[in-house]
Amino acid sequence: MTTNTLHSSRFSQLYINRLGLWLFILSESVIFVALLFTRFYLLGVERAPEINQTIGLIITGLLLVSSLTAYRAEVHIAQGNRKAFMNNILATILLGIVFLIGVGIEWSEAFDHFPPGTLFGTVFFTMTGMHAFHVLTGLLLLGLLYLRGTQGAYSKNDYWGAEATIKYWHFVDIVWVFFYPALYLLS
Amino acid sequence: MRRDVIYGGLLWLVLTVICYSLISEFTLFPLTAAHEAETIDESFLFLIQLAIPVFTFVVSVLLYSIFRFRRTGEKSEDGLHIISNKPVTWMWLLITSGLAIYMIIDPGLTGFKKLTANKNVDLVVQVEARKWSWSFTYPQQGITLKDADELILPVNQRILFEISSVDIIHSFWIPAFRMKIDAVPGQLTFMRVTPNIIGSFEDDINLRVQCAELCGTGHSRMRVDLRILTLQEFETWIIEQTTSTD
Amino acid sequence: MKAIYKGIAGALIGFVIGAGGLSLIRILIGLEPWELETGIVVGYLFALCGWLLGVGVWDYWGRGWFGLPLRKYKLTGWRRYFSFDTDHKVIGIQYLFTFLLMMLVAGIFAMFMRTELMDPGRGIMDPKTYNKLMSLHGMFMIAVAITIISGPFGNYIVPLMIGADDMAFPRLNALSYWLTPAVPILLLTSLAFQGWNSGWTGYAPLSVTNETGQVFYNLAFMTLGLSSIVGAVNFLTTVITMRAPGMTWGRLPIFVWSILSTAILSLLATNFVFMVMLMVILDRISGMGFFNPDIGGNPILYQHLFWFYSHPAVYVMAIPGLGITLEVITHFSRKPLFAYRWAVAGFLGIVIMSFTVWAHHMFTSGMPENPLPFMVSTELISIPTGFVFLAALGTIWLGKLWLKTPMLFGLAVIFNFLIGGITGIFLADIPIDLQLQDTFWVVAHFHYTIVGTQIFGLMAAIYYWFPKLTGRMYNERLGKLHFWVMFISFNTTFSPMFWLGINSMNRRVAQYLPEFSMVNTWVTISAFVMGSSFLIFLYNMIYSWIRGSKAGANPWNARTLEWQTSSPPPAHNFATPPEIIGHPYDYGLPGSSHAFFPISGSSGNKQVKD
Amino acid sequence: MNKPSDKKARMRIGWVTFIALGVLTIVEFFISLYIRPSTPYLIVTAVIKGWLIISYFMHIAQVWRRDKDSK
Repeated sequence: MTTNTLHSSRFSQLYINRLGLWLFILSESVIFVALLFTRFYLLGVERAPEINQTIGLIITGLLLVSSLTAYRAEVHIAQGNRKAFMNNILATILLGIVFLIGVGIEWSEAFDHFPPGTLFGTVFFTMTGMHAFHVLTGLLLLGLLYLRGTQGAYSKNDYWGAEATIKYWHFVDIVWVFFYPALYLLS
Repeated sequence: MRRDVIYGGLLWLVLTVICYSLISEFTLFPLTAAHEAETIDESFLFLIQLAIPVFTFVVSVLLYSIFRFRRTGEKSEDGLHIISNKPVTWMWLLITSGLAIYMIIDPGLTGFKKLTANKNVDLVVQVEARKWSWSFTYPQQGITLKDADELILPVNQRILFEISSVDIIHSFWIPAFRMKIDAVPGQLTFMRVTPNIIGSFEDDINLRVQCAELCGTGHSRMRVDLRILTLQEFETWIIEQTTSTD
Repeated sequence: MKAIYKGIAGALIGFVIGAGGLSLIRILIGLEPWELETGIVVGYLFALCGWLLGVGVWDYWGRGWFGLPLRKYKLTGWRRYFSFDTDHKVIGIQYLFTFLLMMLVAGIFAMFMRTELMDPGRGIMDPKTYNKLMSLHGMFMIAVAITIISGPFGNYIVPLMIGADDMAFPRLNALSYWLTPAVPILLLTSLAFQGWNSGWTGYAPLSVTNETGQVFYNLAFMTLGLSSIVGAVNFLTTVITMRAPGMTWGRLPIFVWSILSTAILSLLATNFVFMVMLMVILDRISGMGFFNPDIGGNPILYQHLFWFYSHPAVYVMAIPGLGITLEVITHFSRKPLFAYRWAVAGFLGIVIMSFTVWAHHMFTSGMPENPLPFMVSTELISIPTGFVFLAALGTIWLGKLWLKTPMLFGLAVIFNFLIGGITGIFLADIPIDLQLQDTFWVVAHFHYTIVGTQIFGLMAAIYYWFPKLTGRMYNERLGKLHFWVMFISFNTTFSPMFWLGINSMNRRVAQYLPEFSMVNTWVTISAFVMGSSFLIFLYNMIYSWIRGSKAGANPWNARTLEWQTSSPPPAHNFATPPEIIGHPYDYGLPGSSHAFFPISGSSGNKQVKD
Repeated sequence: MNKPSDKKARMRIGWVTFIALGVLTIVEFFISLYIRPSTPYLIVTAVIKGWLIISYFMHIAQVWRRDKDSK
């Protein structure tokens, strides 16, 4: 995040950055805990039977694959293999975009079955919306990463920006790991 | 050092005695009009009695230290190098935990049990709150008072209030009963109480129904009088109501 | 000032982009082009981003995201305080001024409220205006209370105390400050949209059904939350990683521990309130129904989520005040902090337990959940709180009390917090709470804990560190005068409220029964005296800052690190990085030292004068 | 840390984690189809999946392995 030089710390800047990022992720996860709490408080373990299982499974798979490509990107840049890094980032971005399109299709269907004016709709749209918003910010960050990559930034000794973005992307995936069963599978 | 403990202890004793005599001198609580209210006042008084020694202890340590250990003049001088004191800290832990647990059990759990134990009901009153008025329904007698200006209750009857709201959250509070419960839209809340005196708002301001949850512009005036009648008077009143509505 | 102009321009452009883009989308999908509250929310989101980018995020930071060279401005003097400066000392001063100003404004609101309450009927305003004013006072003061110690002194003092040259993330630090001006601006702008009347708690469904001004409250709370999360990440990382060599956890000054505890609470709880505020906004603008009982929503849900943040937030307010109190009491008793480990355990115990007590605000809410566990946990939290009293009382006992103004404020905190704590026990007891909830007892209780602990602690901090911040000494005589006026009038203002509470005067009312008018008149007069005591304070601060005598590096002869450097400290805090060799509070131990400053290149150690 | 064999091992970790996550997702799906009540099982699988991502994709262990870089 920041690259100031510090002379009084016994820790490397990389370590400090990592700790800060983890704390931020911890704090951010609270939003999703609150949403899960809301979901169970209002609905118990009920779910709408009309929910589209096929789309749910497909977008879950997409996000999972994107996590793998993100992971591969990080391994490649740690080895200094920039070309493979860029390709994997690009794949991650594309998968993320397809995920968002999938959510869009799911939303347009959900509007017919349980619009935001119903209880399940309220919970469903807020949870998927909050998650999609994080996917969107993740995509913007990945886009920036790609842009900086084309400018020749990041090497095997200095790829904190890539590492942070990829960690954030994994975090978004974890959220979906909990949201997917909470919205689609519970009964 | 031992002398300081003795003098400090004496100060504590004196302050405690003063405080106890003060609370026995004054009427602490306003009018009570229900059995439950007496239970609550008992817990209240008991907690005050428990709190007094704690309060006077801290105050006497503060006062004694300020007067006895103050530095005079500007000369810099350090106190004793006391980092901690095992017996004192463990005693402190023991006493504070003991007090806390005692408080949980005695006025807390027992008081709660006393309030909720009796589930018998003689009379049901449905209370409906709206911005900014109260409506009362006596379902057994078939009487509804919309936007009432008075709540009428019989004495020595166990009453169950079923409270609901049509718009936002209000709170049904009768100070002389020492109880309140929110009126929440979309659900029913309950309050059980047995009035034990006869009286009305003109006799004492605590005999009133007051909204206690901020509900907008009319919140401060969302209030109706309470009148507690004898059972005969109450039945007469019921008959009057049923005949007048026919 | 240029940064602020750019920030305002950025905010305006952002608003136009956000609101305009929204209108465009609405036209494209065939809706009315403009809907007030949606426009405000989306426009504000972009305006906030524009403001931050304009004020300095773009020049100092954002350009790097696109591979452009950063722009750094070398400003000097007062101009630094109006810019996106990353020096933690500048940010501390910025926080201090912003929030003192907010406190002043909120205090004026309180004076208006008390004037209205002089009269049982209609006084100077109608109930509607009163409700808005009361809500404004509440939310302003909550924002102040959450930030006013950890913002200014956490930023200024903590890096000094742990021997670091700055915070771990200086730019994030500046970001967390520059988020905060949006809070008072939003809250005051709400007045242009009929204000909001749901108090600082903003309970749904009132907050879903009332005027548009409500949205500004929700947005302000979210912005404040964002700022405190960013701050918390920064504090935690700083304290964990930036401690000077030898500064073990056991040697950390107690004030640092209190800020650390606060940061943990902010980090883990704040996003609950962020989410619940968002839910209210969604209910209002998009027809969702979290709190709408007609479709199965539940108003109680609001209270659960809200208090899951807001009760820990109470400790976010109180713990730094207690930390300062212990710090000041130790230095002015010239005696080691008694039972240091217990005090630390007290803070951490409060942190852990504060996540288990939230529903004690809801004993009368009609919640279906069993209230008893919350009564138990609330009464149990008095045990770790008691450790703080143990530390304070153990420290002053047998000490050499130097009764300067900071010490007086510190001792007053003990007294006030004692009353606040004991009266809280009554509220934790369910049967008694059935009577006291929503009465003036609650008002008195939380003013004793927040004002009596935190604002008195703040005053102790300001007087204590004034020489460090300014290099000059305040006027002791005026300081003591301020203390006595404030302490006495504070108690005469709030202690009668306990009587009002027992005698059934409920809170948040503009009009009340005439039986309470005499006590209320007395309270109002006391409140005015208390308010005017701040004039003494302001005069003392301003005059001493300009004309005060030079204070020197260590006027209190204190041992902690911030006093071992010049006043005010140089750009990187210490001429040479310190090494920690002893406990910060070893008063009365001959030959002991907290830190020494090895001179680089030479083997000799320069002993710090103790 | 940057040896080629190291790279192979890290890639393998990535694939194994990915496959494990995929399998668990399928398992979740079938739990929801055939087992009532499914909630406790789903919580367990979700927690396992989350833990897999945190520890193998995000390397949480780095936080408590304080490697000071020698500069």
